[in-house]
Amino acid sequence: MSTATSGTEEMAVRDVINQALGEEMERDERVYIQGIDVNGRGGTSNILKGLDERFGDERVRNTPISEVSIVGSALGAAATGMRPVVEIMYCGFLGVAGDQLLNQVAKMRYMFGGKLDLPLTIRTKNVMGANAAAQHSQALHHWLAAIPGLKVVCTSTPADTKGLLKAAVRSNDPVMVFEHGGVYNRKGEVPTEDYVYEIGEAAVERPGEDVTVVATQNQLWNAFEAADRVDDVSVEVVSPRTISPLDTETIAESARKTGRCVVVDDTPLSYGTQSQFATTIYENAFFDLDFPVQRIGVNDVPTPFSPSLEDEVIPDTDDIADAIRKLA
Amino acid sequence: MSTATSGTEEMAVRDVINQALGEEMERDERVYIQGIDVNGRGGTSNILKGLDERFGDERVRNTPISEVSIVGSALGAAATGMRPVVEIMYCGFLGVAGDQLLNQVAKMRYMFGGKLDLPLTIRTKNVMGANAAAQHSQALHHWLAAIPGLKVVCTSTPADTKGLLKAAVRSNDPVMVFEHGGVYNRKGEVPTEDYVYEIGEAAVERPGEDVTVVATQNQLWNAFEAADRVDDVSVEVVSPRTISPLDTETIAESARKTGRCVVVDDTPLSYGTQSQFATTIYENAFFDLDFPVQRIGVNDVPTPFSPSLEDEVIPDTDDIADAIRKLA
Amino acid sequence: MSPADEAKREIPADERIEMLRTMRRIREFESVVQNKFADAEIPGFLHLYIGQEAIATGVCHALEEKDYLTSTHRGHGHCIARGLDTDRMAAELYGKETGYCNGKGGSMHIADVEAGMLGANGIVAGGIPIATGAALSAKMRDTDEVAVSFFGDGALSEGAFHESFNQAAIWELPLIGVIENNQYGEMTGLDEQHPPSTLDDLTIYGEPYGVHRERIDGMDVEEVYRTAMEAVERARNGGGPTLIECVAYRFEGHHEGDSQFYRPEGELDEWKQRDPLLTYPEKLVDEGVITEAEYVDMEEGIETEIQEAIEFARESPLPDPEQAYEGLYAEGGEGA
Amino acid sequence: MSPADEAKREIPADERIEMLRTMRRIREFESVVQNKFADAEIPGFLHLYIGQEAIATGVCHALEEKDYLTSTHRGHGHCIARGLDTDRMAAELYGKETGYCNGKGGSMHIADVEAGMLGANGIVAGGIPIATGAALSAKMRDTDEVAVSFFGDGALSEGAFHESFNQAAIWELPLIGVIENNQYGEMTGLDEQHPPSTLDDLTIYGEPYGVHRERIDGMDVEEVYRTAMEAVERARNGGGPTLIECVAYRFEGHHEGDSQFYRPEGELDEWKQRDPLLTYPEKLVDEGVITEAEYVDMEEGIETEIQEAIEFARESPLPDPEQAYEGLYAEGGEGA
Ligand SMILES: Cc1ncc(C[n+]2csc(CCOP(=O)(O)OP(=O)(O)O)c2C)c(N)n1
Ligand SMILES: Cc1ncc(C[n+]2csc(CCOP(=O)(O)OP(=O)(O)O)c2C)c(N)n1
Ligand SMILES: [Mg+2]
Ligand SMILES: [Mg+2]
Repeated sequence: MSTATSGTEEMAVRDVINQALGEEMERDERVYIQGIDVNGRGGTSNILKGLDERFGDERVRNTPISEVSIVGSALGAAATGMRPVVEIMYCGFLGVAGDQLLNQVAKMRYMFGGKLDLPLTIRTKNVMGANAAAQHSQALHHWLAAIPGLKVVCTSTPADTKGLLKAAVRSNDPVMVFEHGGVYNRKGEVPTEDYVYEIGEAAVERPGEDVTVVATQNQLWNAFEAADRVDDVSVEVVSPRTISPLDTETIAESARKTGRCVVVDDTPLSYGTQSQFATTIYENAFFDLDFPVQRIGVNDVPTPFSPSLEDEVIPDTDDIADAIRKLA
Repeated sequence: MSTATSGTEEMAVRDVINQALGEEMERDERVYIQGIDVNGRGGTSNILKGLDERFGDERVRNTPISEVSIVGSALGAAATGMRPVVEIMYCGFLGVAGDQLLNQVAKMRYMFGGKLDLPLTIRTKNVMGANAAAQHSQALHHWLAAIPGLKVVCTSTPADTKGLLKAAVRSNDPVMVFEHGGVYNRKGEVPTEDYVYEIGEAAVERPGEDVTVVATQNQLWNAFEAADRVDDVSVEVVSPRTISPLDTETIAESARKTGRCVVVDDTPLSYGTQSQFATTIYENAFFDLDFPVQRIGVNDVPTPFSPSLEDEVIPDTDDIADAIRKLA
Repeated sequence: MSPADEAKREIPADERIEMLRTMRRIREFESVVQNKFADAEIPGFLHLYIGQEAIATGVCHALEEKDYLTSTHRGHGHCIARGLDTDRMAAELYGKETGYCNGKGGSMHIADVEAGMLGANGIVAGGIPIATGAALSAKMRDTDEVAVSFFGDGALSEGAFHESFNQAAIWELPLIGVIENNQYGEMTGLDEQHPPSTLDDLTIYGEPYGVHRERIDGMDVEEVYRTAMEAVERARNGGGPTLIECVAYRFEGHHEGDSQFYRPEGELDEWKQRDPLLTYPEKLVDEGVITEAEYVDMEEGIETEIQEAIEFARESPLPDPEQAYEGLYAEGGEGA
Repeated sequence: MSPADEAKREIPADERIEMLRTMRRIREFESVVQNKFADAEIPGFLHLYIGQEAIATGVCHALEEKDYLTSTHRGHGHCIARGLDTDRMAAELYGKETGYCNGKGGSMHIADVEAGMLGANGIVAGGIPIATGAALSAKMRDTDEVAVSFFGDGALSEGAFHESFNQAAIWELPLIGVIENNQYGEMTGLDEQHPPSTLDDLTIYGEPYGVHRERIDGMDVEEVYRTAMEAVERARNGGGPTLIECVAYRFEGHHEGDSQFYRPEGELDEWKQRDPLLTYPEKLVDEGVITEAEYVDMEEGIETEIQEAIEFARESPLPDPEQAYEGLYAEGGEGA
């Protein structure tokens, strides 16, 4: 991607999603949206507001409350000439469509000998820190990434939201797009030109020399803050962007340079993304590492409701800063 | 557990399951079985044969083909005084019951403030190497272990099958018992006395000095074979037994001793158990490791049908032996 | 008394007053927590039951202590009607240690298993299989307990409803499904979420299973009670599952914060004419069951109760952060 | 011709012969692969369609090239009836590179998307949502394509069936559900898996959705064809979904290796009286549509075809192991 000739504009993540989907729907009439309350309400976070009027009820389709059929029918539509963009309101509802995700969406192309394209985008959101309690407050990108056949991206900044969401919609493979409720109102500069980010490419969001922090979504913003705070340490912040397939090389390169790494994410410490990030680092930078990788995440409990408890379990800027200091 | 005074008897894994469940049903009349074709056929692998006649149709209940309701109704029964043992025929069907597993079974106790017991056992089987193709040929214990609130055990040998299955049935927490189709006919000595293995305890199945191999289920048997084969290297074989919560200490202790580790499992290399095992080792034996941990698993594809392809993707004894030699 | 007689019996005055009180307590609780939520005292989401009080009240009045229920994201009414204490409920909404779930659950997960209340549920239709299991357990343990599952019109589109009722019908379980048809699933009307064939009578969703079906006025607490009573007696006596549609209306937004853009003009006002907290006190006063003054007294008592409940919640401590790591698994136990 | 006329029309002799041929080809294919499986030439699982040939044949004969179908674990009949080549099918069963899925899918996942065949499916009811999506796509792309989903009686207990038909009914999609009632789900009879209310007519499972419903003899290929034809024409013309129950019987085990302990004595023999490959050739001979000699010729031709298909499969190479890592994702493509 080149943004050399392009201007930028400051936008919030939520507006970027609306704009990007609108542009993709204009670009290709096979692109349409289906999900609960996407029409009228504009989706669960009102992000799709106005797309119904622009594109009509056929292309912004309200479904019944039927996640199996929402996902499965989108798959069937993707297999036969459409390019659906599904909204699953909260990632916690993905379980209802568990079989369609695990056995149909993820495996169809492979089982059939690679003989069809499945241009299917499934948008959903991680929510943590909104006192939404265990079922609504989850981060589940690790759970979907554990299924071969699903590409999984995590959007974090306004600019990557545009590049990744557009890439997902244009991809001929099923892509799970995990947004995060905690970054919808984050603002940043977004190139005005049309662009996509390659699915499978991580980015060094902020270069540094002493410690690498690999972070996603709201933890990426916390990582920026932590990096500012520990101003005596030069911190390199890496955003994986795509969780599956993971960009091993970009992460490992940073790790080899700094020899000290923190990985932070909202998933559980056991079988969460952190263990995969850490393994990637250990394997590819083993002889350059000075210390074990510091993993920060949720310590293997569902998300409790009470603010005092939820604050305890979700990683924050302090946790990241402490880990950086411990290594530096 | 003490087996000092107890004799042993040679049994196949499949017979151990039948025996253990029969004993638990005799021991406690609240224990009952529900699932597809459990009555008559004796479950998908005919393992439950005869329990219907011993305990009647009420306690060996055939359900309709309704995994949501099979799991969900067992949860409701567990919450109100029964101790259900559910059979999900193939682990690939767990996705159908995705929500009940992710949001109900795993979270109920915690969300409710820890105020109820949920003595629920869910038996299912990993199947790999049976040319059963992508949907029937899966290993998914990593997928369930990624959900805090589910205890997950993997049975491998006749003796651990008895100890772990009985522990699951007697546990007051939901326990996912992953059996493996590839070990059902494996035989071994089983203590005749009544015993349970602690959920959360790994075991050194075979002590050694030079290289640690952490392996589950059919890969545990392959690991034994590989260890025999590389007879110039002293191999320590560790069986995690419980995948969640993982027994960090037993695994790390072995790693600290040998400084060289192989971890092998039927799950995918990305976000599979291997990354969690490896991370555990790196973190707890960092300064004792001579080389990176060798991870062996499925290289991030669904399981293909054709024997030539399936043989390629599933780890085997050669892969383990090669990894051991590489390290030794 | 046969079930039919039982259902037809004159409802004694004290029970009628009790039902009025329950409805009034729900209304008061909901109105007050609505304010406290607006004041940002209550964190998270809030789905209010205002307008639907007659349903929870009528159904729960037909239950005995030994029975079970499962609820939804809109669960406060079911809790109060089931007899849960408003102070511990309020404390739970405030995320306090003294709440029913020690602050771990919040509004969407209040439960009191001791009271047979198997939880609110944040997943649409998520509680139906659980209630089915309670009904199964009741039967297997050879009791005459019954299980009631409350759910919205929207839940009828989820596979979980169908799998559960199919299974309950095969096994003839003592399961009662209460469809609370409040005309909307979130911000979308019934007609976009259900085929035309269902709109006149949502219990048709239970037709395949051969379960007993009743469609009633969900704003008439006595009709709800009588219908539930029949269903409960039938279930207790081995007569199998029932599906009841209670036609009602949600007076507040789907959740607090909902702009309610989707309501046709006048619809809300029209339904409010039938507000059970308008019509039922009037009826009981008219019929001389209670005097106006007694009702005012009752209301005052309830206002005090709820005020005290809020005070209790406010003054209770937040849970100690370390408690976040407790309660996931049972302590001890063989093989635990 | 109106749909009703179309369905009532005399079926031309050549079409009747064609249907006979299709059924006979399915039977031959299944019988031969049954043997090859017993000889351990074919790996994995094998679920045979023997006894149900009239269903796939009659339904697929009513379809056009542009239409779609989804199938089940018992999918060979649907493939053949849809026009897939038996050699590439056999090769797929053998796990060979020349198979429809290059050996990646096997019996339970044969697909030929080019032919609108969206796959066998190892998950009970797993294909129904996919067919619903094909029907949606047909409608959104403004075509008159229709989608047929074949599934067993057992699939009616899965939530996926309900969610799909509910959605298809709301959206009036050109979806046709074909219930193949073969009296069993695995080793368990219908009456243990479905409530009594459904046993006389499984299409009652579609009653809530207001879809068209037909219950027919699944061993009579012409009845199947006529009924399917009506449903297809209706769907093409915007008349929405249909659910057809085809009553039939599975002559072989659930899968090869099944001991069939569960069959009541005599049941199989009784059903075999109605074997479409007994009755239909007889009928066509009786009616002078085909002579016995012609039928013998036809059979010989089919035997040769299937023998050659097996030879093709046997002689085809196994896929190169490295191919295991191909085909998961699309190559290239923007943002791929
Ligand atoms: C599986 C699932 N999908 C979607 C949601 C989001 N959601 C919460 S409440 C609701 C509407 C439910 O409608 P209804 O069942 O009629 O209950 P009501 O809110 O009207 O009481 C939806 C879609 C959810 N909680 N769970
Ligand atoms: C979700 C799921 N649960 C269970 C199974 C195991 N299974 C395979 S076929 C079958 C029976 C299906 O019965 P039916 O739908 O009547 O089809 P039939 O086999 O009779 O053709 C079952 C239970 C499965 N494949 N998928
Ligand atoms: Mg509603
Ligand atoms: Mg069947």
